[in-house]
Amino acid sequence: MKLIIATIKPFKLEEVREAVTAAGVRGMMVTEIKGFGSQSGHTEIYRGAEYAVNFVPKVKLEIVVPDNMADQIVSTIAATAKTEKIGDGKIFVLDVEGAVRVRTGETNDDAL
Amino acid sequence: MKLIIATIKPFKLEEVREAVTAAGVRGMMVTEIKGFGSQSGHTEIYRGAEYAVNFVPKVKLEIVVPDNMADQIVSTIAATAKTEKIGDGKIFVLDVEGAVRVRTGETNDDAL
Amino acid sequence: MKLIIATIKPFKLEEVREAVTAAGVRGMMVTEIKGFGSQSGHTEIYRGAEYAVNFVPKVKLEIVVPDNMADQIVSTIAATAKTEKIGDGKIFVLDVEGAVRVRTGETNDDAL
Amino acid sequence: MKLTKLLPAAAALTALPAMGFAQEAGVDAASDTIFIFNSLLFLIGGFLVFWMAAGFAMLEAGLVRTKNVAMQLTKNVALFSLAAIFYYLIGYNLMYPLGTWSVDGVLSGVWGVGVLEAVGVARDGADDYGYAATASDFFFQLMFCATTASIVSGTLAERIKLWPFLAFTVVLTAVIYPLQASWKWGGGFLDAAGFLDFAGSTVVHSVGGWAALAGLLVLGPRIGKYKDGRVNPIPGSNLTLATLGTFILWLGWFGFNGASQLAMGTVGDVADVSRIFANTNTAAAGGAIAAMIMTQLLYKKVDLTMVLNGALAGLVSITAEPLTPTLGAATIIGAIGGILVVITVPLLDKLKLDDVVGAIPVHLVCGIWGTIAVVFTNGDASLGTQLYSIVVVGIFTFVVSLVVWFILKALVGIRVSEEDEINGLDKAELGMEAYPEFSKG
Amino acid sequence: MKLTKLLPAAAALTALPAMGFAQEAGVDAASDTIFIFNSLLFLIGGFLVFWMAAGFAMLEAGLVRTKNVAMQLTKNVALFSLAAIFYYLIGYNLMYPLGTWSVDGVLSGVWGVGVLEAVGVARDGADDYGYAATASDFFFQLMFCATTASIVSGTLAERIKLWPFLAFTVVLTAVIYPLQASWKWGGGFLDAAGFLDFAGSTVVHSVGGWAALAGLLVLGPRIGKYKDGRVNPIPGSNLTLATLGTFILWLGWFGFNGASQLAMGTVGDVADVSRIFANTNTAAAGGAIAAMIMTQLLYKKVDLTMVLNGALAGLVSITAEPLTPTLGAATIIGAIGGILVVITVPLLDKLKLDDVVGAIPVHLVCGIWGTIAVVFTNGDASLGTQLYSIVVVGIFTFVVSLVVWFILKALVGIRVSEEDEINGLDKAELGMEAYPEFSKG
Amino acid sequence: MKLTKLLPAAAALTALPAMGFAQEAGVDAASDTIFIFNSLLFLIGGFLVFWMAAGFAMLEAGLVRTKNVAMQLTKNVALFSLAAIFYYLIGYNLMYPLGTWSVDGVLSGVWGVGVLEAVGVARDGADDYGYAATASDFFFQLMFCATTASIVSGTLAERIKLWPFLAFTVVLTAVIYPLQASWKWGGGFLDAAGFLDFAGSTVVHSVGGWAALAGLLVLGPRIGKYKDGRVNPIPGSNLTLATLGTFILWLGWFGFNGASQLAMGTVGDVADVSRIFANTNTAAAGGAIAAMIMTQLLYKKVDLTMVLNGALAGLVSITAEPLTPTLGAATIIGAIGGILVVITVPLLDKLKLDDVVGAIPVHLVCGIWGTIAVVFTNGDASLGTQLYSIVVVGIFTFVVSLVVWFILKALVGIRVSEEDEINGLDKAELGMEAYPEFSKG
Ligand SMILES: Nc1ncnc2c1ncn2[C@@H]1O[C@H](COP(=O)(O)OP(=O)(O)O)[C@@H](O)[C@H]1O
Ligand SMILES: Nc1ncnc2c1ncn2[C@@H]1O[C@H](COP(=O)(O)OP(=O)(O)O)[C@@H](O)[C@H]1O
Ligand SMILES: Nc1ncnc2c1ncn2[C@@H]1O[C@H](COP(=O)(O)OP(=O)(O)O)[C@@H](O)[C@H]1O
Repeated sequence: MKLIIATIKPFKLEEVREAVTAAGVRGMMVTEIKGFGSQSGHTEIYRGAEYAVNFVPKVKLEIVVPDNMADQIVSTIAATAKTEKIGDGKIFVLDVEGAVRVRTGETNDDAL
Repeated sequence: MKLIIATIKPFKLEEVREAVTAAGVRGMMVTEIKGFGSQSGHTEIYRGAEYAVNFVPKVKLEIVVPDNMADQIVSTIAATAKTEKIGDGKIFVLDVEGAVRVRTGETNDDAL
Repeated sequence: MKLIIATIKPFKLEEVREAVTAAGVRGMMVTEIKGFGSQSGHTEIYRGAEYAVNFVPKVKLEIVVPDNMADQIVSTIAATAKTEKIGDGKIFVLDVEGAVRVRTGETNDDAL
Repeated sequence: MKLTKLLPAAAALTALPAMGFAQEAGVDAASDTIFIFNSLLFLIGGFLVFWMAAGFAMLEAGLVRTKNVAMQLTKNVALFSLAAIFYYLIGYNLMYPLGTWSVDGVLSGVWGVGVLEAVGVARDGADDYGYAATASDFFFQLMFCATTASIVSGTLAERIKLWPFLAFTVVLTAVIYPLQASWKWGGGFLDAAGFLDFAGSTVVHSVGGWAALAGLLVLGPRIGKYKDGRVNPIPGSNLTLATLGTFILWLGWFGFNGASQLAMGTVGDVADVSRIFANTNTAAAGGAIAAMIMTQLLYKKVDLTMVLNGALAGLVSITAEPLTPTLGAATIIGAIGGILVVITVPLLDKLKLDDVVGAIPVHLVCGIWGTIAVVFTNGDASLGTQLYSIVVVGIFTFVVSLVVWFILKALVGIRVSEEDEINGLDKAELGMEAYPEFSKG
Repeated sequence: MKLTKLLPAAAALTALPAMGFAQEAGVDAASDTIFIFNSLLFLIGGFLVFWMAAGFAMLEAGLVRTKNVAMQLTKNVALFSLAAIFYYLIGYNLMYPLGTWSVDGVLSGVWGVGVLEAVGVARDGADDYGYAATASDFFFQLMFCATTASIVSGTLAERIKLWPFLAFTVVLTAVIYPLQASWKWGGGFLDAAGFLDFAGSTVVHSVGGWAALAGLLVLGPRIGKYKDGRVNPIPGSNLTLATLGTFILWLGWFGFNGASQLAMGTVGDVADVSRIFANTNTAAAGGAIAAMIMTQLLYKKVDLTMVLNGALAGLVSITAEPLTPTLGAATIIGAIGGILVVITVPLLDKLKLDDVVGAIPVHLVCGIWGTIAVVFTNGDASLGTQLYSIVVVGIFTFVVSLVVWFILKALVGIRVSEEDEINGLDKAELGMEAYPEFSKG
Repeated sequence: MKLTKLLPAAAALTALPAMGFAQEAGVDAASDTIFIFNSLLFLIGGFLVFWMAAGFAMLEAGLVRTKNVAMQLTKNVALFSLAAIFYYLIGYNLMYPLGTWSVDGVLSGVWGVGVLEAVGVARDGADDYGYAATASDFFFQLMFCATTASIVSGTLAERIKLWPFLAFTVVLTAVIYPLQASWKWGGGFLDAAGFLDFAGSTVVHSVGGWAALAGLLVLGPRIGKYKDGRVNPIPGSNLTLATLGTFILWLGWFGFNGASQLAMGTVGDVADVSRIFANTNTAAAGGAIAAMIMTQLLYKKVDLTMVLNGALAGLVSITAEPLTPTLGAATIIGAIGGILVVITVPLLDKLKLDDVVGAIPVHLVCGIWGTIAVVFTNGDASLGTQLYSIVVVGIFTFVVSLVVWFILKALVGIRVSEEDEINGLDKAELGMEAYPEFSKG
């Protein structure tokens, strides 16, 4: 199994969820995060003092999928989350050694 | 070392923490997340309009343990978090290549 | 590529961000988490009843870097986040199999 | 208000002979007392209605998404401040010609800023000794003008640009509101026609509603509200604030309706003010309970935002006539308002009219209902005149507002860019977040 | 209130001859002025006590967990609205028989809805010309009834079902509160016995507390509050709201106690109202500071929630007699209230009585204390009568409430399912969250 | 206040003969009415100014970081309570010697706690029948004292220890504030010199500002605010609360300025109170709009926190003379206040003076500006006397405060440890968080 970690723009969440669901994903974990990347770096003014805004709100998806689905899901996310503006996000893939569904005790691909 | 990622029902957090602590875990990272899975899919009504509630509040635990503890901790979590109702959560295991304790610089198993 | 997961004290975030940026990191994901570890365990009193405070606010950084940068970034974080007081945090390193930059479709090291 | 600000003076004076002591020189301590009580009523009423500005701010801040909260707050502080300044500069005299018309019954002939009585004014120097201190009247009337502007900001939230919105506020508070208000409360042609609108279901609330509706048509719905033929609810970020805002408005409404009696220096007047307080309260309660029961019946769950809207609907509904109904009638008038809101909110959505806080159902629909309901409890009211006045005020306000919105749209644009709307107005237009903290560290 | 609503009228009338001019026809402008001042006092007092409804809502919203906030707000809006309607339908006349008893001194003989004076009523037509406008009295009294109901909602928060809770509210506001209140403020047998309870430490606050306690016994503690013989604190979600709520209540209390003088049309009355304002304020301050010092001494840390409870405890403690104490005595009476709260809160936990917001320590315990404390500063009070009345009112309210709670439990159940409680009432019963946003995107 | 609390009595008495009926025995119903109206003015003004305590609490809770919110709330409740108690114990008689000086015009000769009139006092027993009930005056004056203390807490937030802060509050409210206030409002040497400060731009606001500035110099900036020669903004956690706080303060200010007329029992007085309400409102509006335009021009974005500060700046600026300006002049005086704030906030940062909520720009800078501005609209004012008084009060308050802060620093330390500051005062000093929830579960 693979863990796909995708950080995307928050307003793309619903669209991406629908797309990966259509592509066969049955679950995911979603976290509100702050992203730092090339998108950052503009300055704001607060009470007369300038400061740099380094972090941008993003959403992080963590999806575990069977090995054979990984590539397809990565491309689905990449295609759906793209706006072609800076800050669209990244997708990372990690190897997962084991999985358990708490409710049933099923393991690995069955647990997904 | 292994990274155990467990997503559980929020009200089970304290129980699971106690169980894994009893089983030898000495630390963890806890994150509030929204889960998507088979549990979802009911509709709500807001100001007269129906809408689907796709995400359910969950808690995500990330625990790094020495290789030899991994299985036991996974089963401890699985046993403790179980309510046998849909949405109990998942546990994933990933391989960790290195660990450092910031305070002392200790590494790997010593860092946990 | 490697995924560096670092949990640090919240007030160290800005300093660590500056240090790793200076060391060549161009992006990261930051999450507010609660940490459990040896730092915990003091008791508080609320409306006359004692209770244990088990969780401490921490910040979690997730940084994906090319393999050859990993060690240096780990030591940079370790050096910068250190206060030598309990609870300074941990750094974990995991292997990453693939990466995609959503905006451009670039992959792996180019995506970082 | 009962009639125009001039008439109660006359009423008070004619009431004087009934009092049990001589009236040498025409004035005496007792009439001083009336003057003081009336002025005090305006001051208390005025600060209560001022407080409604905070109520709108909290209600709206609670019903928009977090990313637009700071902007919504900014708009609410700014619109109140602009209303204060422009009602002073133009509106007050436009609204109260005191008989000096340039177009009879339609357009005031008094131009220029509001002028208060001299410091330490005596009986003889008072502008209207039989009424109340001018400054107390100005203070009170100003708050009504600001209320009208507050209504608009909620409907158009989350996508309108700051400065064009404020430009509209200036036109609304300097011209649109005072001009149409002069037709009734300034003693103009609607007043002459026998139109009854005690505290402004039409003059204030539906006017705010019409102006909001015109803006809404020009502005369009928020991105994502209506997608693929479905309504996607966009829940407000903070229902505690929305509830606080509703309680604040409810409190302020005692001043809004109560002080619109314009007098409390006689037994009859203070008893009437008291009736109004009791009726206003029970109408709000009726509206809240009706909305609660309705949502339970229709949706099997109570909808708090509808209950809050229901309370406000009850308040708007009783505003045109808070004096003559019995407690029971007032409760029912309010309850019907609450039902109307529960029905109208989804109806507007069907029409793809995206009113963020429900201001149109509450202020426009119930404003109209309340104005009509006068005929059920006040024998002086004629349904024809009420309808005629609703239509006249509605057409005027809607058309002029529409023109102003179109001009603003043509000149500078009134809507933020899609990207700014997605990122939130707080970041895009203010560079400031309402709840900016990331890490509690 | 000082006595019953009838008596001040008499007091005012007897005061009139002292005034320096003739009294032909028995009435004159000066007595008009008294009528107006008294009515105005009720209106101001009434809107201040209305504002307490918002205070309870904010306090409770701040002291429950996020997952129950929207429900707590819903309950607070609904209970106030129901109180308004049922006090009108039944309660008002049940509470004020005006001498017409069906069981002498115990049960009113006047049945039917509250009826206000006619519009524009004149001296002769006034229900009680020596007192105040009926509507002003109704408006003010209604708010006390609603306050009683507000007290209950906090104690039972986070696990009671919405509709059964509201059903109890109806019984409480239509019957329980007005019936026992008639014994004192309606001129019933407790009043005849010489019971003194100026603004309702017993009649309002302890009644709310007893009703809450009865409900608590039937309902049980929240899941997880008492586990393995230990108390697990469940911190409130938002102490800013709790503080705001406390300030609102503090403000409202000036109306609660001050207007319970029931008159301000004479030098003596207005000076008394002023005393009451000053004493009420200083009692709250005493309660807050005492709680602050106590928690610092006992726990080495100040506990903000206790300081807030302490201020409210001071307010409840002074409510039975805010007039006669000196400023110093009032401060001490309030401070003892603050100390009582700090002691009672953990005591209740020992008894596994899970009172979410501390309403029982604040309203019941300090309500009793305040009623007893009357004897220290008011020579007319007898300890025996005070205790007797506390017991009578307590037993009546507690037993009737218990019966009602049991009936509700038997009929429909009063507690949500374990799963609903864990998921939060907002999701389970309303399908709506107070702070629903996930991603700020 | 207009003059001292003694003088309006005289003014009222001299006004009486003008009334159209006999004055046997020197007193009559009409003068009763004046007494009642004046007392009522203090009660209404007093509860409005009380409400400002909630405003400061919300404003400050909104402008500090989450980790210090519970502490800021605790300080605000505690400082108000302490002010109430110590003003009663010492301050009131220190401030109002009523002619009995131990050092003439400088130090009161009356020591001891505040004493109210007897219960049910009659004309003859009244302390000052020509003025108002003593308790109403005490209640009102106390609120001003508490306001002064509230100002200090905002500036020093997020790093000062709880108990030393409260110790300073005791000195400020028991001695510093009342002593200097006696020089003007107690009829002391500044009053004799012709100093004019109607409601306390200097006596209240700049005194709070000077005390805060002294504390700030001893305390130093928050960790991280000034780093490497740069200013690092530390955004407040909740701008909705800050906005709510501002609206509350704005509302309270009608009482603050309006009731400082000290009388409303005559046509002239009530008309003056009305002028004051209208002017106070328009000055706030002017301040808000000026700050909005300024930040748009300077920074190309509107800064909500500056708009809020601007409204408060307008209020402080008009406080020294809210009566004599025309509406236009009041708007301009307020607007200049708003501009001053926008200029001064970054200026303080240049000096590394880390004023968390902007209390020094708002209360000190605009307090001085407002005191000077009196000369533009009040012919009785002399620029020299105004400046002289500003300097005298400023030096006294600043020096004494500095000494007290240094003593506290030497004795117990006034600043929390670096670690506690980083972790937040809530956890370190209270062991309690304002928003403690982690998981909504
Ligand atoms: N493929 C997946 N990858 C990551 N997390 C998942 C995945 N599937 C489910 N989850 C997480 O597990 C939670 C429970 O899953 P769900 O399918 O609802 O119930 P159950 O595990 O009982 O079948 C989800 O809310 C989500 O947080
Ligand atoms: N085994 C672990 N797995 C994951 N995170 C851990 C683990 N142990 C500790 N942590 C994280 O590191 C933080 C610091 O650890 P702690 O044991 O408190 O202090 P120290 O690292 O100084 O010994 C914890 O708050 C937690 O977030
Ligand atoms: N090296 C990295 N490791 C982890 N997350 C990253 C990394 N670089 C970027 N990110 C995440 O991706 C987001 C988008 O990256 P950014 O560089 O801003 O834009 P783009 O991907 O369009 O070049 C960031 O906000 C951050 O959340």
